[in-house]
Amino acid sequence: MQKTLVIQRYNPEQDHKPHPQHFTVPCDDSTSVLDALLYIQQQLDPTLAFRWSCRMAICGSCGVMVNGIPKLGCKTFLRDYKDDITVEALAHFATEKDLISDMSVFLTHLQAVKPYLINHDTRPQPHQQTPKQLAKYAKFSNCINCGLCYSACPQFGLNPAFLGPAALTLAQRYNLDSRDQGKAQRMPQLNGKNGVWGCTFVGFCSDVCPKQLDPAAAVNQGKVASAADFVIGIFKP
Amino acid sequence: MSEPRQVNRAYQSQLRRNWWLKHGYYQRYMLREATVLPLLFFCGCLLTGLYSLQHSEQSWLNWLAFMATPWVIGLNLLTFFASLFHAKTFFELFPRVLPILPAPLMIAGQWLGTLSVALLLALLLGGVL
Amino acid sequence: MQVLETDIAIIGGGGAGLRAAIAAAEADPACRITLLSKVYPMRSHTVAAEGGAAAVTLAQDSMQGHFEDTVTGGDWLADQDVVEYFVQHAYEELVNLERWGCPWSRREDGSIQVRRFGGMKTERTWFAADKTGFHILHTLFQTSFKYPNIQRLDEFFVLDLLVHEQQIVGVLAIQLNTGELYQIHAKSVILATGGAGRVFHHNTNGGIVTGDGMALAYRHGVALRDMEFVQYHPTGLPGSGILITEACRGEGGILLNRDGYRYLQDYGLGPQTPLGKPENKCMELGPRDKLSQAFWHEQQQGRTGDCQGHAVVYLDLRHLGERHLQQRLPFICELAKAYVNVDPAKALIPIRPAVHYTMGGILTDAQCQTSIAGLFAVGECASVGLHGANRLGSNSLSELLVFGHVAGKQAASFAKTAKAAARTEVDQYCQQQQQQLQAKLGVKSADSIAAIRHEMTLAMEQGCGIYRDTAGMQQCLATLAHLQQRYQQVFVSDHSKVFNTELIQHYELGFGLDVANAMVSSALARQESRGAHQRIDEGMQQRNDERFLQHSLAQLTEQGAASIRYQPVRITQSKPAVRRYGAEPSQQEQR
Amino acid sequence: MTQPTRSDEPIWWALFSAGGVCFAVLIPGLILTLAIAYPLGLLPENALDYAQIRQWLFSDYWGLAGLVLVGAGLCLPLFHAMHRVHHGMHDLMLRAGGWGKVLCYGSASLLSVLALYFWYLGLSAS
Repeated sequence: MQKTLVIQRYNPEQDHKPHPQHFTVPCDDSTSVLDALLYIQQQLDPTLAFRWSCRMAICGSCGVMVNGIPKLGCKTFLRDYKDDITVEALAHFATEKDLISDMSVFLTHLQAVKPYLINHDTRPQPHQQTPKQLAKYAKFSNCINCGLCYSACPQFGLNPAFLGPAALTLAQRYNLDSRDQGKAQRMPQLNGKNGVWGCTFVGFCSDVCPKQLDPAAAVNQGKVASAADFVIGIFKP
Repeated sequence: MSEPRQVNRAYQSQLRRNWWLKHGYYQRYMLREATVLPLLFFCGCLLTGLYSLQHSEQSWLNWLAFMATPWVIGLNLLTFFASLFHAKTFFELFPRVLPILPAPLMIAGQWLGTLSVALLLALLLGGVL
Repeated sequence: MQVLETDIAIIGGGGAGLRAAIAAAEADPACRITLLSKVYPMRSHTVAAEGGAAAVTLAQDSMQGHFEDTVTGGDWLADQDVVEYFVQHAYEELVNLERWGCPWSRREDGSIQVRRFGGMKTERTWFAADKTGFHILHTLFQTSFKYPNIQRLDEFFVLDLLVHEQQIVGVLAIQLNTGELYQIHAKSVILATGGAGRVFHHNTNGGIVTGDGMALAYRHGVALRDMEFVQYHPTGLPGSGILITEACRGEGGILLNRDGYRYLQDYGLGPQTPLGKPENKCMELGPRDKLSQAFWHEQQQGRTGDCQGHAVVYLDLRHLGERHLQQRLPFICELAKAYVNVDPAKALIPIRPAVHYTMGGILTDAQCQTSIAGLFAVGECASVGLHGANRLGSNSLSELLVFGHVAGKQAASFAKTAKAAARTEVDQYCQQQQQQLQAKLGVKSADSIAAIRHEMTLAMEQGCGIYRDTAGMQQCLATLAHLQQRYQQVFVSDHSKVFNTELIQHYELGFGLDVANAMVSSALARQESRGAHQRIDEGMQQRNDERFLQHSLAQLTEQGAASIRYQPVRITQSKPAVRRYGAEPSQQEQR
Repeated sequence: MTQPTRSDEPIWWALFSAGGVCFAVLIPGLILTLAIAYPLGLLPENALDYAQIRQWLFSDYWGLAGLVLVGAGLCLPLFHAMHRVHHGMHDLMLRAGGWGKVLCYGSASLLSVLALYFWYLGLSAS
């Protein structure tokens, strides 16, 4: 079996904007988009640039747009597409080359929400945490930082300063952790217009999330928290 | 801390005003947001109704006649469907924002609320209660 | 060429590199730490570790127990003082991670849950569902944000170490998104670049696991130790090699051949344990080397099944039930569904051994210091002496924490006393390297980096696999020499500066070829069978403590070959004995 | 990193959410009865009797039912609607700056006050 991939190529040293290039690749039932890209790079055009590593949907490197929808290349299979398949760099991020996006804004947003456990107790023992307490945040701790949700989020597209689904989910993950005492330090970022309030619950982020961790829910739970924080703020000097 | 990256002429595409036409999911989102347009019409109806009611019997009757004109009924039918579509999306979002009970239970409970209100109003105005 | 000054440069942003960075930052808040990684740190291959991390936790367990399992598992080739240090510090490191937010799986009362693992005599493996490596890596990465003295250089690829008179002075790196070269001057450098599994065709490793750090040190005269010991994980998916964690068997999964028979009982791991009642160190919970070897024998005797042209055996998890699987092994369910279209609650998962881990690596002392002053190595790229001839599952995640901590602290204290290097000679060297880089660029030829790499991986699989013989390894060495020649002739056709991934692959292939050579040369010289190194040559099928109770040291010669010497193993309390699994150990203990 | 200023969005979001509940729970029933069933003659002729409705909304229990109707049927849905209009303008890249917000929430407030005023007039006349 063969299929055609239409790849949006962009070389910043030559091009002003991306342009499509067609490649025909052999495939079977198990061929992923990543496999196809590797075939192209190894057999047809070694200059094709893309990121990848684990090829098992856990490292989060290979996010691309497949027919306009953000996907992990390694977990998207050619068998699921009838016609030509368009592959382009993730939407809403700047494209550095071919399928490689500039993820630095994503990293900056991630760091802004203090995504680490803040706890003032320094005893060298493990905290107690029941499975029930763990379950409260466990889902939100599964984010692989692939950035697909940012490509799905029109609010991030319209306003790149919006912290975005993954960062806000991570903030919520720590806020919900029974071991954490850092919520007060994280809330100011969430309370701003580029925090949880930049979201209008489009919900597409949750649809494209390869780990089904429902970032939209996390962000909107953050709205409840931020609203509560607002009320508390009124009564506190 | 990470080093600020020097980006060499990275290509940044800009969203255009019609971005939401590009994908079914975004269209559905816009449709959800647009449910408030017929809602505004119905709010207008209610407001004028309220004005009429406090004003005089004649203006109340005029309002009732206005409500019975075909285009008004048509628009309100649209509003009715908009309100149901809104209800569906809203009810489904609610358990994700406030996960208190299992989602199907919460969704069913909310529909039950909508149904009861409609039934109650119908019974009240139908003179049964 | 840009020049950056720092105190400590850490190469690699995986578990070991991040742990070292945090340790250094805590040891000396005034010290500037630069963390270079060829990928964003959370992409590092630590992310793919699934099963767990070992530390003595339960009341019935003991340091002695963990020590014995590790030494026995490593077929007595581990340095026992290192193992002692390791087992004593593993617990506090796992607690550290807990206190940084790692979502460890819990018992009902809120304490840490531990699971069974291969080759361990009791439950001592901490886990976070079946994504332990993922959670460890992300916890470390996110925790590193707390330290303002950790400066990250994401997507910087290190081309060379800068060494002056046997002292490290920094690294030369290329920034991937600009193509700009950076001289990064550092007083200490920590290599934490991970393993080299990608030199084999069928492996569980990510595409980035190309042996870079091993080759970097090797080329500067640092010995690579015990490189012949390459672990085959018994359960990888056919074709892709995607890892199916040992925790599946820890939870009670069983292995079947094509006749539905639990073949492990025929290989000294029996008797058969009842379904759903796994016993430590028996049957499916034997060590990885034994299990992979059993597969080889089954395949020789035609008792393996077929999955798209690959010989396979089957992992049966059905009796664990949907709910338990979703709770304990959700990622495995996801992987099986996506990549072999199997629902583990309903059907058998086809699996086969795949190269997983390099026990050997850059020779270091127990403080992670290499033979170059100021150069440290830690994690899979290093050989600190913990794993011997075969690593036990769940020891490597603990290793990178325990020794990442050591390396970070050592590097910080070294950086305090070290003097800054002489600039001019380093400058000249870097200019030379830049010219060499330019010389790699050329026209597209019939031969390609991809083709050479492909042949290398096949040669390694064939000549240096689960079972090895002299002729096969000699053939493999010859092939590697030939490939090395072809490599010298092949050019990079992409001339662009921004994300020239072809150029990076060119370097990675060069690194891989050197590492592969060291592996085969070490394997050929070891004329015995021990742990993961199994010979089928006459007279070499047994362990030979008289001649080979020694570490091998591979050193790069002027001609590009590897010369092999040996170094004694440090034995403190456990004298070499027979490795016993299956029913035998419990009988031993009864006696 | 500078700390962002606190957004006033919680106020509008709270009103939006409350209005959303009304829109989903109360409005369908209201439309069904007032705007569909009655005009189509599916309810008794005297269902919307002037005196009866006035009594319900302006007299019984101090006009509480009227107040509820005004609040849940008008004010909150108005804020709900204008909140979505406000964000919709952003989605459609109609950048009205601060004026868009004033216009949206201002009109919702104005109409709400008007509705309450009508109810008050009814109340005082009864």
